[in-house]
Amino acid sequence: MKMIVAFIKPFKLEDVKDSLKSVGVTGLTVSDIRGFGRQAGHTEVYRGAEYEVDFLPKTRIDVLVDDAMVGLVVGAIEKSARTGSIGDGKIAVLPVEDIVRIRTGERGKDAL
Amino acid sequence: MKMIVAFIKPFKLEDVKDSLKSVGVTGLTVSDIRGFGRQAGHTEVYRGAEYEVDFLPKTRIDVLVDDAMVGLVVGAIEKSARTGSIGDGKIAVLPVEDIVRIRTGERGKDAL
Amino acid sequence: MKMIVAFIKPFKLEDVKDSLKSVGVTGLTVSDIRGFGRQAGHTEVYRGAEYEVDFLPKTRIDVLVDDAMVGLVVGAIEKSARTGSIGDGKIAVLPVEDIVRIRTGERGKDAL
Amino acid sequence: MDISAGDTTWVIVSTALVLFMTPGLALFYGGMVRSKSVLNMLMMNFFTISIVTIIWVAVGFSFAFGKDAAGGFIGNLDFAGLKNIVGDKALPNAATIPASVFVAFQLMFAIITPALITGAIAERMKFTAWVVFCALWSLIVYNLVAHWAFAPDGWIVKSGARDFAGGLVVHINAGVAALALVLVLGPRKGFGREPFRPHSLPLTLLGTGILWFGWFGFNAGSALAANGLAGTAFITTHIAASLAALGWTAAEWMKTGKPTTLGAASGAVAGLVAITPCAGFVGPMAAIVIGLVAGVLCFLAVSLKFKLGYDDSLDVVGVHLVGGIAGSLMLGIFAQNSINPAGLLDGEKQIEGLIYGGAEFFKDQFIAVLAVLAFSFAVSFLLAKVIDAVIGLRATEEQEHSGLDISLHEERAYALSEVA
Amino acid sequence: MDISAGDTTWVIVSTALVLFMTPGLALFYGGMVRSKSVLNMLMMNFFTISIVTIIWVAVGFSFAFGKDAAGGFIGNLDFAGLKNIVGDKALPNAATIPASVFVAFQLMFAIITPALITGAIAERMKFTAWVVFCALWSLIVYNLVAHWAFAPDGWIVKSGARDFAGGLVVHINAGVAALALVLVLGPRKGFGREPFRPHSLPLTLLGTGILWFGWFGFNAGSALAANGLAGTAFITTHIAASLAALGWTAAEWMKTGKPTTLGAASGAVAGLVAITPCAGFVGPMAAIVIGLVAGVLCFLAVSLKFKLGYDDSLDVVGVHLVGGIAGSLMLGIFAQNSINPAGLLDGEKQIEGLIYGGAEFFKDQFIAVLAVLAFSFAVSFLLAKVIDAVIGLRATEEQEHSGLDISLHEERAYALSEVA
Amino acid sequence: MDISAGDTTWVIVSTALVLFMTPGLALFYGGMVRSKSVLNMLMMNFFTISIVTIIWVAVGFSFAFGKDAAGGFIGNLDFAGLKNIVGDKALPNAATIPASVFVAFQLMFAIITPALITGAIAERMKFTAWVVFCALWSLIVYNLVAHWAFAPDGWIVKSGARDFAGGLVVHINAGVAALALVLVLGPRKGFGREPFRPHSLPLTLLGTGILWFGWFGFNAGSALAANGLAGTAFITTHIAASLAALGWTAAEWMKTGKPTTLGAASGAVAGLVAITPCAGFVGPMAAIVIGLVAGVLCFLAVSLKFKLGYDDSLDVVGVHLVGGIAGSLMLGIFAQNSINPAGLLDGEKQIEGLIYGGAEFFKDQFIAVLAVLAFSFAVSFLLAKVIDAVIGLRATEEQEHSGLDISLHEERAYALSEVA
Ligand SMILES: Nc1ncnc2c1ncn2[C@@H]1O[C@H](COP(=O)(O)OP(=O)(O)O)[C@@H](O)[C@H]1O
Ligand SMILES: Nc1ncnc2c1ncn2[C@@H]1O[C@H](COP(=O)(O)OP(=O)(O)O)[C@@H](O)[C@H]1O
Ligand SMILES: Nc1ncnc2c1ncn2[C@@H]1O[C@H](COP(=O)(O)OP(=O)(O)O)[C@@H](O)[C@H]1O
Repeated sequence: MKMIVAFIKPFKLEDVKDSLKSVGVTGLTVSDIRGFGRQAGHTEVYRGAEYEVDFLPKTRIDVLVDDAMVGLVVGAIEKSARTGSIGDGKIAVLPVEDIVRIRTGERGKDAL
Repeated sequence: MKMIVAFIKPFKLEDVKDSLKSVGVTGLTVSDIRGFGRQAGHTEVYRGAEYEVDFLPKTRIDVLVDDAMVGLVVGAIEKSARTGSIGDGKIAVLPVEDIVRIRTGERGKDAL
Repeated sequence: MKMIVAFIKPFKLEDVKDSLKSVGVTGLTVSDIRGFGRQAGHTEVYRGAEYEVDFLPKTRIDVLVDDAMVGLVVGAIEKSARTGSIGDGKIAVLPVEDIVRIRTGERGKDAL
Repeated sequence: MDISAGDTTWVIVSTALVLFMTPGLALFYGGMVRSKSVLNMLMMNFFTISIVTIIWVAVGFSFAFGKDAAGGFIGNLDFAGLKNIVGDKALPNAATIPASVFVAFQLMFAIITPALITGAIAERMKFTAWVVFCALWSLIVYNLVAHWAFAPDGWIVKSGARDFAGGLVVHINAGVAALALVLVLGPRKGFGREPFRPHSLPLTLLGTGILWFGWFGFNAGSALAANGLAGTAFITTHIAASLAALGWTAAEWMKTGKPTTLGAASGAVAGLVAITPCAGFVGPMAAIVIGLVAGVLCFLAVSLKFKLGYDDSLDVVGVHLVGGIAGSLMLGIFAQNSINPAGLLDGEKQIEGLIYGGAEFFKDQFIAVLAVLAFSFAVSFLLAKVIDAVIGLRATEEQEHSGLDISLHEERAYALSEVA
Repeated sequence: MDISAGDTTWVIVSTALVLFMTPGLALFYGGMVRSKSVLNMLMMNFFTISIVTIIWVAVGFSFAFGKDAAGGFIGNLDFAGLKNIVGDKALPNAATIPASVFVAFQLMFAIITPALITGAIAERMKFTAWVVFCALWSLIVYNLVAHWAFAPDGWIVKSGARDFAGGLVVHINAGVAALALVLVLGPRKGFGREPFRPHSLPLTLLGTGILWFGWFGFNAGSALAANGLAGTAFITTHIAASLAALGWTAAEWMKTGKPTTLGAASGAVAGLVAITPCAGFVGPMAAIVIGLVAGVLCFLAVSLKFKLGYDDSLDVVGVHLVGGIAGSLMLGIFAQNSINPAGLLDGEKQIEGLIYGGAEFFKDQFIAVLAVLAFSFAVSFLLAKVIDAVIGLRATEEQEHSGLDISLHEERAYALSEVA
Repeated sequence: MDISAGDTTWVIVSTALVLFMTPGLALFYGGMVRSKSVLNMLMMNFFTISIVTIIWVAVGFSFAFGKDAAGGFIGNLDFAGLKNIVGDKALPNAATIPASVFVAFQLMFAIITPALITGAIAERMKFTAWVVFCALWSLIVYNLVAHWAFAPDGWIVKSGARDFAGGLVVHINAGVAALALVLVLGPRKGFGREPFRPHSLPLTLLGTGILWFGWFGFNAGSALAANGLAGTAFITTHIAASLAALGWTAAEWMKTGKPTTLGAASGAVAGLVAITPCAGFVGPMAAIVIGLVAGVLCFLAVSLKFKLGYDDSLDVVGVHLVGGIAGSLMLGIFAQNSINPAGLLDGEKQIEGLIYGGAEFFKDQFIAVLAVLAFSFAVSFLLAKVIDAVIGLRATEEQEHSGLDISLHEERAYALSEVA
């Protein structure tokens, strides 16, 4: 099993969610993050003084998946989150040793 | 060492924390997330129009533990976070290669 | 490749970011978390009643790096996040199996 | 007497100020609840405006200020449907302002009184149950007590006791009703164990500011004219609020080592409550004492709920009931006839407090307090029991967990994240 | 007649209250947009104050209230640069208050009217385009319509139709202009698919409270004196707001099963809008009907935008246009000469609504509504088209995605996290 | 002269409006600090109300408005403990309103002046140190300067200089004290390197709205009567605020390419500050100039702190000191005797600005500005030094890092997460 962690542009979340649903993902978790990367931050003005703000608002998605699904899921995120412009973000695939469904105590694949 | 990641119902956090303390966990990290899963989202009404809101407020817990503790910790979360109704969430166990305590530079088990 | 996850004191973020930039890190992701640990929580007073608040505001940093960079990055965080007083936080190194840059579809090291 | 444009303006403005207190109160309370039930709190308050307004127009004003129908207990129906209140005519007890302005001014008091109760029942009461309770309570508790103590032919006024701007009618009345209601409703899940911390203290402080501002209309407006009495009521109101904030904060500073903003805010409100019955009958020095006593006393009173085990969520009992009683009794101690000669309606009894030799007046105040306590508690408790039996007072455990906003109103207060 | 200190005070206070409505409106709207564009919404409103003020001082007041220059259509330039308004002199149509107070009071109406439009164009309009539109619209739409219906020699007043406090001049005028503008501007990305949920309903409720409070100055202040008429306007205003909140909420409760705070807030505003033209011409019972009708009608009207496909973001059309038309026509139904004898300027026609036999008056109202609709729509549409052609009305897609706050103002509304 | 109900109402309402400004200011400032110290900011402001009120009642009013005790420098103790102010009697310098109303009105000025200072010391000052500073400063700085420039027998008034509503007494006085205090206090950790971004600009904009609204009471209320002068002061106040918002925003638009909401808000406040001394002595055209100059000038002034290295956190110096000086000197340029004939107390000197040939009057203004600058700076600096030596002015580094809310008040402003 894997945990797929993606950092994406916030306004792409709906698209990514729809696309993940369509490949059969039944659950995912989302959080608000700020990202620093190649995409230039923006300038903010405060009291006439300008400041470079390095961090941009981004969205993090964590999806637990069975090994068999990894390619599909990564592909789905890739396609639906892409705008082609800088700052689209990254997807990382992390190994997972076990998963438990709290409600039932099911483990591994069955927990998904 | 492992990192145990759990997605739980927000109002269960206090219980989970107490139960983790009681099995000897000395540290953990919590964040606000939104989850999508089998638990039906809710409807929200805005200006007379209804919208399905897929994401529900959930809480994420990250606990770094020594290998020996994994079973105990997973069990503690499982028990204390369970309500038995849909949406109770998941626990994932991720491998960790190293841990550092920033204050002292201790590594591995000692860092916990 | 690895994902380096660090829990640090919020006011240290700027220092850590600068120090990571200086060792060549080109991207990172930040989020607001609350941490429970050895550092005593604080008391809050509400309506004359006192409550122990266990959780303290902390900051989480996730950095995806190439294996070659791990030592450098962990060291940079360690140094820049350290105040020497309790509550400085932890760094964990997690294995990563693959990374994708969404914009280009590049994989692995090239995605960084 | 003719209509005075100056007096009319002052009472119209005061009316607007008192209306503004209800949103102010909603924010004051709203900031103190958890973010998952703040909209329910706001909604209970805003809805109270609508409910009470329709009742007031129909019969409420007439019950309260109609010619006495039975022993100083209730007014007759002469003004039902607000018959005959439009135009330049005045009513006898507010002889220099148009009747419509007096009706509107008193309506705002009728609105804010049940709104005060909402603080006690936060985060767990069914919205429908509140609507029903609020309507019935306004109809048969508020209107009657207002008649007793505000109408010139009400029994409390005739007894010689006084209530300048609502110590009995508003604060004791609402405070004891809140107590009755929470006894039936029961505590929130986790009461006494979890802190239930305020989700936004800046909102609460904003509400405090609006309340303080509006309270000038409440108290100084109750002079019903723009004159020295209004000036006195204004300045005693301000002094008591300031000193009570000081008193509360000092007390908690001593006890816990830290002065809190919530303490300062609560103290100010406690002072405003306590000075309400007194504002037009006492001078600045008495206002200092009243403020300080109210601040310290209410600070001590809010911890009672933990000891006695009733969940008065945002301390309506600790602040309004205790503050209202303290104020009404301190009026019995500090009132001075010379400050408000017109306060004397019948030439029989002097309005002189205990320290000026007015033992009689103090006794009258005491009796009035007891009467309002008993009546309001009994009827409120009964109403709560009946509503509980018929439709249920309380949200389900599931709804309480999810928060009342999403479960009762299908709304969320905040969407600060940029995603859904 | 001499200057009356009482009347002067009432109109000065009303002026301050109406000014306060614009920040109130900004918060009301600001709470409803997404957090990435709330500052832009606040900025459009605050800037409108500055823009309209300078125009008003230069020529606006003179266009609106100067001696009629051409067939009741526009005032002359006698007051350009606010010549001759300082001091204790009064103007003929507000004989008991200093001219400067009347100028300031009317200025606040001139400000809030274009500010109302901003709700329709939320989250996508170029800030510069708004500045230009607002200036031109104020100059050639607002000032003229104000002359028609507020100045004693305006053609609408002379025709026999009436607008007590701005049903035609403010609400229909702004509402139909909003419609014209969004037709040219086009919908937000995602309109009809994403909910665009309000980012802070407590902010919106705070705004509602301020609006309700300020509206007493708007409507009761329009009596221009502190008398029974002001009292009538005050209480009808309050009743209509309360009942409309009830009506809207009841309608949605029936339709969706849940009463919402946004519904209560929107309903209150709808009631305030509808009573605006009527406040000083009807009694409490008519106010109940007007409020209820407005609440239900506007609730139904706001869903139209989804059916017809124009993105009136925060329902300026559904609330102000529909509510304004409803109010102006209900004035034609419920007006009673006896309530406002001075409303009759020329001794020719009676101001009696349809149910009191005033078919003529109803017709006059109807014509006035149509005239304002046609004129304001046409000129607003044209203005929008021209500005779009010259400098472009709309922010880029990229700016819309990132939010207008950061892209147009280089600011972020909130920094709640402790880190950058 | 008799008490006028109209005038009394206007001044009572103004008093309430000016009181409301302090919570408004608290929110204006509170929105600009980081979320970890917002409660401390609110608390410093609310506490100032309590502290100043008790001092005012004790001796403050008497120092300021008691019969002159020594060369126009300080009042005597005739009114200590507010002796003899209750009832329908008026004081000679406000002959148509009850003394209690005048006392309350002036109290609100005494409150907001030290409150203004809190913006400069945000996020790092010990709360106890503020309490002590505020009390002493109110006692020996504010009360004296108020006597000089507001009491008819104060030396500044007698010198021929004028301060309509507090350019000298409020803004220069607070602004220069803020400068003195931050010089002793030192900058926040990270000053000049980190942006310290405002944690909630909507809060700041709300505060701006309340300030603008309340300022009408401040300036137009200072006419102490409801007449043409009040009308003039009202409209000049509004015009200056509007134009200064425009001026500031235009300047930053040119410099940085983006107009900000904080710029518009700060500009409005700068305009309100600058018009304060002038409001009742100038006409609308002068108000335009005063507003524009203040907006641009204060915009330029706020960047000084980065160059000169003092951490005036929320720009009290840049806005109130610079705006206050600009306003007081522009009064010397634009004042017109004809606008405020009653402004002339002794028949000796004309109040005519430079452009009307009043070189003498300009010189008097200049001297008054210098005197207030010198006195207030010196005493404030001394007070700061003494308090620093005795109890320490500054929170510890640890407390500053954690935020003053949790470390000094054991509270957190927000709990938006659903968990602890
Ligand atoms: N090495 C990294 N570790 C963690 N997160 C990263 C890393 N690099 C980029 N990110 C995340 O991805 C986002 C986009 O990255 P960026 O370099 O701006 O553009 P792109 O993904 O198009 O190369 C960043 O804002 C950050 O959240
Ligand atoms: N595959 C998944 N990956 C990541 N998070 C998930 C996944 N499935 C569920 N979750 C998280 O667990 C929560 C509960 O899941 P849900 O399917 O609703 O109920 P249950 O856990 O009872 O099966 C979700 O809201 C989401 O946060
Ligand atoms: N076992 C753990 N798992 C996850 N996070 C931890 C763990 N222990 C500590 N942390 C995080 O690190 C922070 C600091 O830990 P703490 O024990 O207080 O001090 P120190 O790091 O100096 O030993 C905590 O607030 C928490 O966020």
